[in-house]
Amino acid sequence: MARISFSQFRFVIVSVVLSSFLAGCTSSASNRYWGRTVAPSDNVLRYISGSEPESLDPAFGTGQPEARVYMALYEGLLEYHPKTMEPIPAIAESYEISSDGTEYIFHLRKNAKFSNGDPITAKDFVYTFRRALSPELASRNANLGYYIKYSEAYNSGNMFVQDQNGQFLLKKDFAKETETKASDTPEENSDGKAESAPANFGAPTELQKFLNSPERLTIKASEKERAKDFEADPKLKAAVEGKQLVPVTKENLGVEAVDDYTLRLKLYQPAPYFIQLIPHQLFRVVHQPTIEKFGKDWMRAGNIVTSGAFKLSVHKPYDVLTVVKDPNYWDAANVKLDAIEFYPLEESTTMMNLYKSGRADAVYNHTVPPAWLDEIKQFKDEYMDFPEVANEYYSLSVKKPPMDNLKVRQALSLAINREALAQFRKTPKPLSNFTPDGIFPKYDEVRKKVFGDKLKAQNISVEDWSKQRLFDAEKARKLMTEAGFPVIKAGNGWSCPTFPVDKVTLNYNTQESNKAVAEFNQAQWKQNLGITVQLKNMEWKTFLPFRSSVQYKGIARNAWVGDYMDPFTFLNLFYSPQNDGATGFWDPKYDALLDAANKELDPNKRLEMLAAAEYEILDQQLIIPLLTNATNWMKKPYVKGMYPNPGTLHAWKFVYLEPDQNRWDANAENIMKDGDPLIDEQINRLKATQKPLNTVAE
Amino acid sequence: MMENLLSIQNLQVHFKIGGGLFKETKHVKAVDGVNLDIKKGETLGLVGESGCGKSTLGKAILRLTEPTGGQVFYNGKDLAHLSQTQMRDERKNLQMIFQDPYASLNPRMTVGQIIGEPLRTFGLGNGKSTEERVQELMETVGMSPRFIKRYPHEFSGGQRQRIGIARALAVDPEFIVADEPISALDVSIQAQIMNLMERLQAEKNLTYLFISHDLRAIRHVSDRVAVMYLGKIVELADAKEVYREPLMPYTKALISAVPVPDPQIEANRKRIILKGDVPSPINPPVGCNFHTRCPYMIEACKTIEPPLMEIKPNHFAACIRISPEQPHIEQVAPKDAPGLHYLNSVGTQISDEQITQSDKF
Amino acid sequence: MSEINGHILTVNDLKTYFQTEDGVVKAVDGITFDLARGETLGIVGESGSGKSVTNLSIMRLIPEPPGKIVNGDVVFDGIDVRALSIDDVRKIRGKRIAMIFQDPMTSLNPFLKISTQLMEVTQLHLNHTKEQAYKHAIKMLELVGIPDAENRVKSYPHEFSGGMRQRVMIAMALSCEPELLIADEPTTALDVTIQAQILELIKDLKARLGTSVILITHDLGVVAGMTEKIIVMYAGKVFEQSPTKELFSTPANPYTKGLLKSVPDPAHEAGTELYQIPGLPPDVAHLPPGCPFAPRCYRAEEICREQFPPFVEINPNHRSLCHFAEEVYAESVRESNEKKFINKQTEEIKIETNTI
Amino acid sequence: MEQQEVLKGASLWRDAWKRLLKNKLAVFGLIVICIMAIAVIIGPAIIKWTTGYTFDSIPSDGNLVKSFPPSLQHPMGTDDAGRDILARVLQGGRISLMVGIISTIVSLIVGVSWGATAGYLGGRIDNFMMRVVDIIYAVPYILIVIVLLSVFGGSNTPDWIQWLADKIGGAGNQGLSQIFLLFFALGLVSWLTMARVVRGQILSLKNQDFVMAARATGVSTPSIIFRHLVPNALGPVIIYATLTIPSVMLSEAFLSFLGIGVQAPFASWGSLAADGIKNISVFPWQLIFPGVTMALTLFSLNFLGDGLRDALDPQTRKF
Amino acid sequence: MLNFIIRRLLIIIPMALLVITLTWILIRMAPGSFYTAEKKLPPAIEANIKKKYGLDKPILSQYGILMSNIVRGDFGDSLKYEGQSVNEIIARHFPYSATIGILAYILALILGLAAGIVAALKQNSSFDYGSMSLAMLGLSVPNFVIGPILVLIFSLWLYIFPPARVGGAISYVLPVITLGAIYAAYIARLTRAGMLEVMRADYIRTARAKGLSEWKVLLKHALRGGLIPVVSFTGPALAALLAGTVVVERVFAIPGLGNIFIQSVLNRDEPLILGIVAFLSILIMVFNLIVDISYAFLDPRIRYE
Repeated sequence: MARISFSQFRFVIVSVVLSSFLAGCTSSASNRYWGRTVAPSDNVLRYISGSEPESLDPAFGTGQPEARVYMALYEGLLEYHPKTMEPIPAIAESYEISSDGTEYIFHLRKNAKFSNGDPITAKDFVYTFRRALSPELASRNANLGYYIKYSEAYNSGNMFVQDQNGQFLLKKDFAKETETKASDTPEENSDGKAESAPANFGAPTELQKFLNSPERLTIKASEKERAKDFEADPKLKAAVEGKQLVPVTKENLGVEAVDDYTLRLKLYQPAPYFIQLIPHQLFRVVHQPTIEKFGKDWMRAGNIVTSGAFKLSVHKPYDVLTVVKDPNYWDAANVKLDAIEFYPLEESTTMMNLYKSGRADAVYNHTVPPAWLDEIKQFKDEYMDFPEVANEYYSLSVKKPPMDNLKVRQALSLAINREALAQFRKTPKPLSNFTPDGIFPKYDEVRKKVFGDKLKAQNISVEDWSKQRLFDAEKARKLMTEAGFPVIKAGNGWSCPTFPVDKVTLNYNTQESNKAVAEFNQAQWKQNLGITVQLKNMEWKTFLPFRSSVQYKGIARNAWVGDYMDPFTFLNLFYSPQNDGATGFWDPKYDALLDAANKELDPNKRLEMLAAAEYEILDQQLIIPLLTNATNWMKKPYVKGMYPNPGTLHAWKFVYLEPDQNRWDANAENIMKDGDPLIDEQINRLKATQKPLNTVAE
Repeated sequence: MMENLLSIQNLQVHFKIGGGLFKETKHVKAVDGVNLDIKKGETLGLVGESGCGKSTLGKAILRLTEPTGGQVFYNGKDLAHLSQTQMRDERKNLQMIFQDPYASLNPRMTVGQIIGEPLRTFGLGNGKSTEERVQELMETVGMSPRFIKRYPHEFSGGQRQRIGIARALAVDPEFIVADEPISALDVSIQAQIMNLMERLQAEKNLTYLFISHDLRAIRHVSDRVAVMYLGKIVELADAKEVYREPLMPYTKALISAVPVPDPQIEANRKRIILKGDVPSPINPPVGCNFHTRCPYMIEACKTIEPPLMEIKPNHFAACIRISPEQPHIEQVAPKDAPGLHYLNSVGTQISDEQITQSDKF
Repeated sequence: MSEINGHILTVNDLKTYFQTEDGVVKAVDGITFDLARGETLGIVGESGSGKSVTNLSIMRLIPEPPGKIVNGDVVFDGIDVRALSIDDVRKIRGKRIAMIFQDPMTSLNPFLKISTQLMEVTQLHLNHTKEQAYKHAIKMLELVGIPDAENRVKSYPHEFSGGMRQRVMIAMALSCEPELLIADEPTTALDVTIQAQILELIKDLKARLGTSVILITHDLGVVAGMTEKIIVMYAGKVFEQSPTKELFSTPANPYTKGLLKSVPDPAHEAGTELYQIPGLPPDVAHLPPGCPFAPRCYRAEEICREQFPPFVEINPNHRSLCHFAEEVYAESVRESNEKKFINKQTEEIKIETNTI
Repeated sequence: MEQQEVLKGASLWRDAWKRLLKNKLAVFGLIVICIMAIAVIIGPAIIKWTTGYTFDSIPSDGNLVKSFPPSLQHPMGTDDAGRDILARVLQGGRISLMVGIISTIVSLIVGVSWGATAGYLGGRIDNFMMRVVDIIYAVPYILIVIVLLSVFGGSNTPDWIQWLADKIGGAGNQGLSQIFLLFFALGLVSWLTMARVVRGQILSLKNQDFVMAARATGVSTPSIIFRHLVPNALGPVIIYATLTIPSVMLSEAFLSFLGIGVQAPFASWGSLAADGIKNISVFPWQLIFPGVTMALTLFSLNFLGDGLRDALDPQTRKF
Repeated sequence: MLNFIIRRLLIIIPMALLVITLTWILIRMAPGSFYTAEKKLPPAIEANIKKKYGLDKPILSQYGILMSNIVRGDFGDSLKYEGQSVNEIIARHFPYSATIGILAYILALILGLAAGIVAALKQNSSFDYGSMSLAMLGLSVPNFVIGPILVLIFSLWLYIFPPARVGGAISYVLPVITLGAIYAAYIARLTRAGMLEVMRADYIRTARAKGLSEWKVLLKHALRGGLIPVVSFTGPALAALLAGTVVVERVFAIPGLGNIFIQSVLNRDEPLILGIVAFLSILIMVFNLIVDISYAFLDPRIRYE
């Protein structure tokens, strides 16, 4: 090649640049809707559901992309309310909860059927629960069912210990010091009742008697692990030795089909949020004969038998998963869509393109790139945002210097301007607490009161305190200086020369949004404290063990999406020594507080106790709270009955497509408030069968 | 008679080609049992067509190609069986000039580095003295020492060949294999190089093995000439003798094929035009290698491999159809193989095997 | 235009220059000759003297750029080749003028069968059908002495030896019975015995087909027996032009003389110093102002270094580019007479050699 | 001949250089690369000095934390976080060019020694060594990069890599040491082709007469390899190296696209383009400036590589 | 020739096993495993999972079991995608990659060869400069930039082609162009260089001296030799194309093998990684073999024994 004048390829560059500019200028801001918006010709919803579902077995898939598919294919006892996600009746027409909060009775409707026409009975649910919790299935979600009595022991493959007389050893005799102490009061309360008080419902069965008897001791099945436990507790070793070991079986589980249409669950202890878990995918009913017949192939199209409003039609992994309306579904008359096509995609840009070009009707959560929001937020009828039952925070490795210094932690937290961060990220709101605000209105009230009481000593109002926690650079510098790392003025900015920057890294997993937030915070610390914290991104699977084992130096990005609509789903993150808080923190007192709260049957009191626990986390600044996320997705204006609920989980039977352009969502300020008579009527009809609960429910 | 500098005995270079799991191994007999004495101070011309193994023979003597059999005696040592380290020491005395002046000089080294390298390798002189010696060598080969810092590509072929000669001379060798030193050069330059080589021989008492396919050049520079055909020496005699009275049909044809720059001679003479090409050394013909092209071929030639026989005093040839009694093949009776009778008479028995082989064909 | 003096080819003041990084290389700088029907012309010169470029120029095969024919006429059988459109030139190439190249190893297309390569010429120029062309190919191979032509025509070039390939080249060149054959170093890459075969073949075919031949070589021995007249080139210029016999016996140019003398003469004995032309061939891109040979010339004088020499006509057929052409010629005549005397003495040897 | 001054020779390198200078496109490429190099070396400092922007300075005013189109203040506009794209492009150039250069050096060192050894030793050793290359070639490089980054990342980063990051990126730059690890990881997977190229060269060179000549003069084997073979193989190696730089830069861009590229807040041209492409329909300047800069540089490198090929390969020398 | 092919085919097996082993070691060295998730698993559940997948056995016996299964062609089931066998996943997704890859390569061949040949024939013409600059541009712009730009123009602006997902011939247009662009650029440059190289050969002069037209010289005499670089490029290129290219598959949401593979690596889905690696390494080796064989067809001088 030789001698080409620049002019000859100049046009190439120019044309590329030009076309990019042209492209940039063609965004359809003038249009009422974003991209191509055409009234649907058929009654099929095309929904981008996120990554490819791991499995069509509801006991298996752990993520939200799977959950959205399961919600079409399977139904549980209860279903999520399309707006609020509170449990509403599904296959169970109604349920009752015992006064002590440990026993649940579900009354199944008699017309519920599987997709092959088999009736759905309580036995199917017993099978579903037992299967989900069986160690052989090794479901990663099994611990969601650990509230059910003996389920943890069964899932762990543990053994009862039976002495020569046929008597089983009891757990309470071996409870560790701390545990007994912590759960002192409530334990005794419930114990006293549990042993004497018969169940609230019906005549006691054998199983029920067994379940209501004092909890038996279980020990590990594996010799090796048992030896470890014995070493820690010689008393246990002495007691167990020479006794017979009886495996915990699925029959021991606290799940019972009282009759064909009555299901009874027995929990270890009251768990007020447990009812929120019932619509979870783990507990959606599956068809025993199919699973036993086909083994691992039972989920294939042709084999699969489902229980939801839709049944599987086509499954092309990574391409499309089509479900069609199931005529055998008990509420088929009210299922409006003929079919749903789920598109599993990876790239958010690709999803947005597909949506914009009118080839998808709705996209799943967190797909709109924040940078686009200024433009997209104009399309109020399409853009969906709502506070999400999720938070975003940084875990701090509180056991290692310099993060073992409370003031350092506080300084780092205060130095972040959360208002600006939220403005930058566009959808989320600044977070000053640990549990997200605005999701649990009742809890918010209680929390305010509890925190106010705690802060009285410090002579500061909750409002000021909260505001200060959002950003206070001055105080941050003061605290940092007090911590032994003086922050001094340097030019226009600040400098903190003694801060050991090599001991602090901000670790996060590779993701656009995490990077943006990390960069922002890095800049904040640099500007407000003069500290340059190094960033380190890691691939997801590398990051997880790195974070959970607290190998990181200083700071690790963390976030949580609640499993159920209760603050406990967040506070639980610091529960138990192997907690997911990933800070190295564990305090038995904190555990005790949560245990006590969950045994408390008065909801208000319970929330107060939870708030006290949350105050503990904040007071110790185990984490740096950052943001409360908001759901962030789009749907075409003709898609109705899909709401931006806190978990972005849509009960598909409510969704419909409105071909009449006049009835599309238009200028809707908030579709959550503006009722859709069609949907509201349907929900109310469903809710009608559920009588108000006598004790726990409000 | 002059003293032998080198004595080559039954030297063989066989290459393996192919081999491996499924391949049939074949042997290329590049050099196939060569016996040759090189006398001190002489120029032995080695002539033959391409592929006859003459270059391989030259390289095998210097162990640049590993011989697969035979011995090369030099100063009482068998070069063919020395270890690599021992051989490295001998290289002080045995040098080589290469055919392609373009390929044989490292293009990334200056002339000074190239000529000085053997000096440095053998630790002869250091720094300054090396440079002086290099300049001296350059002058010896007729190059201006001011080119010492130049690179080979800045020179023409003739000059490069001078550099190559200077490199060979650097260590003051006794013996130089000159492998086609002039064939890549322009006609007007060839004479320069031949003259240079002759002058150096006289000055430094060098012994040359001069390899070339150019019969005119060979005749000019050589004291004795060896003619090679398919890995074997087929004729060996004084240069004058070979050209005046070649005995082998092959040699005759070779000499007759050389065009003479004289229209009168060219107009009158008749060439012996050999038919066909040189056979492949992979599957050399059985018996006399030349029988496929020989105008005097008889049946026995197809089976009997003729040894090199002294047909006339100091004139050796490998042909069964001639003998000391009857050295001129034209005069041998048809179908007669006097060489065979002669061999029998001097006690070299032609093996039964060879005879029986002859029945097969 | 009709034939001029029965000449098949007339080249007049042909100049072909190349544009290179080092400047303009005057590869051929004013060559003039003509060639009669049936005649053989030898062009002799060392590498870079412009002999090949001359012939590529005749065929208009100079790669352009960097090369360009800047001046001169090439008149082939009355046709001004330079004025033709390239399509018309193609009609001449291969049909009326054919070429053989130096290296038969690379000049045949290794990817195509011999038959294909032979057939395409006749299919193109003689409108042969496939069968005709195929038969013709076999015939041509037989003509050039390839044994078992019928089977070997289906071979690929690499299955042939060098000599055989050169035969194929010749067969290809002669397929359309051209009026002019240009053989560019046809034997340089070959062994002597094969060279003898090929030269014999060309001679033989020439006699049978009456083709005119231009034979390019650096080997004076090759042209000695093959040609009627010779052009000696040096640095892109014609140094001497003469009938063959005269050139060898009485050269009128110091360069030619040097060349002739520096070839080892069979009469010379080993050990005697060979005549040598001193110095190096010139860099064609940077020629000295005077005679390009002056730096190497044994009898160069001041004028040679300053002025470009004239093309002196010794006799109508003999010209030499030299300031002292007449003197050199006279010298040669004298030497030739002496040589004849010496030759007589060595005649016996030669006769003996030649009779075998 | 009278004694004159020693004539200094023009080595093949210098000749090649001369030829290169005659190739307008290659010179254009060279100039662009030089300008780029100078710009990325001194550019960030100049920008910081004149405007106060650095590649990682996010405005403290929340209203400025968004993407602004090009203006006098920000000639290339700002990115989503309100950072000056010009400053980021210059900083990104540092990383991208370093990615190219360091990875190429790694691939040179490993590839040349591996290829030369295999080629010269030949036979079974050669066979074995080249099979190793084939096998590594078949192992997915993204897996290799992930493992290298995780095994040697974080606290396990070798000291010398940290040292290098310190020297080049300023003290205590842990983020950079991670980037350097990426360079090495990329280098360690790009040496394979280099090894093949070198081996091929050595194979054809080792039968050349000058190697034979060196052996004939008794030069030892290592000396033959290093004085004779390797310098002569360098031409193609350099050409290949120039072409490796763009390909490594593209690989880095690809890794950035997958999210395992450079460490934030550092960016490379590749990661800037990968970020920009997402916003192409809203903020085209986020793609155009880094993209054009990157394309121009790759363009220039390719031209330079082509030019070098012509200059170093005597075969393509014009008549 | 047959021997050669058999030999080369035989060596593929041990090579592939070595590649698998190496990959397996890398997977085991990489942190995290397929069940690692946001929520730390209770030890009991982790134990259940390990037991279920045989990860509780000693490492060497895991390797032994793995290899003995693989030798029998059984790569097992995906860990991430419950109940789907690796072989099934590869068989399902390979055709997508292969279709797009082959179409892209055909497009690249047509464009690249045409541009390369014309550029070589009209060397130093404006077509030459234009097409080669375009080719150079193609090589200098990452395809994750080309793809979205095409999408922007043709899908979101003109609404001609779908921006993503497969479905009907029309959906292949943009990915094929995106993928083909770079290869077309490569091929154009290779063809041009190869053709120019060959056009310098002596036998081209011979062909010209025969009076053949320039097109005939080019197509009949030069093309075969000039295409050899393209052929050697075709092996690895086609193997890479068939294997699927992550970027294009992600941008256009094509369920091809490339994306699946990246996902499997990110998911630490060991059987799937090993299966795809084995498949791809065999694919590469087979294609190299095919290239070697096609050399023999292109160049009669090459005969494998």
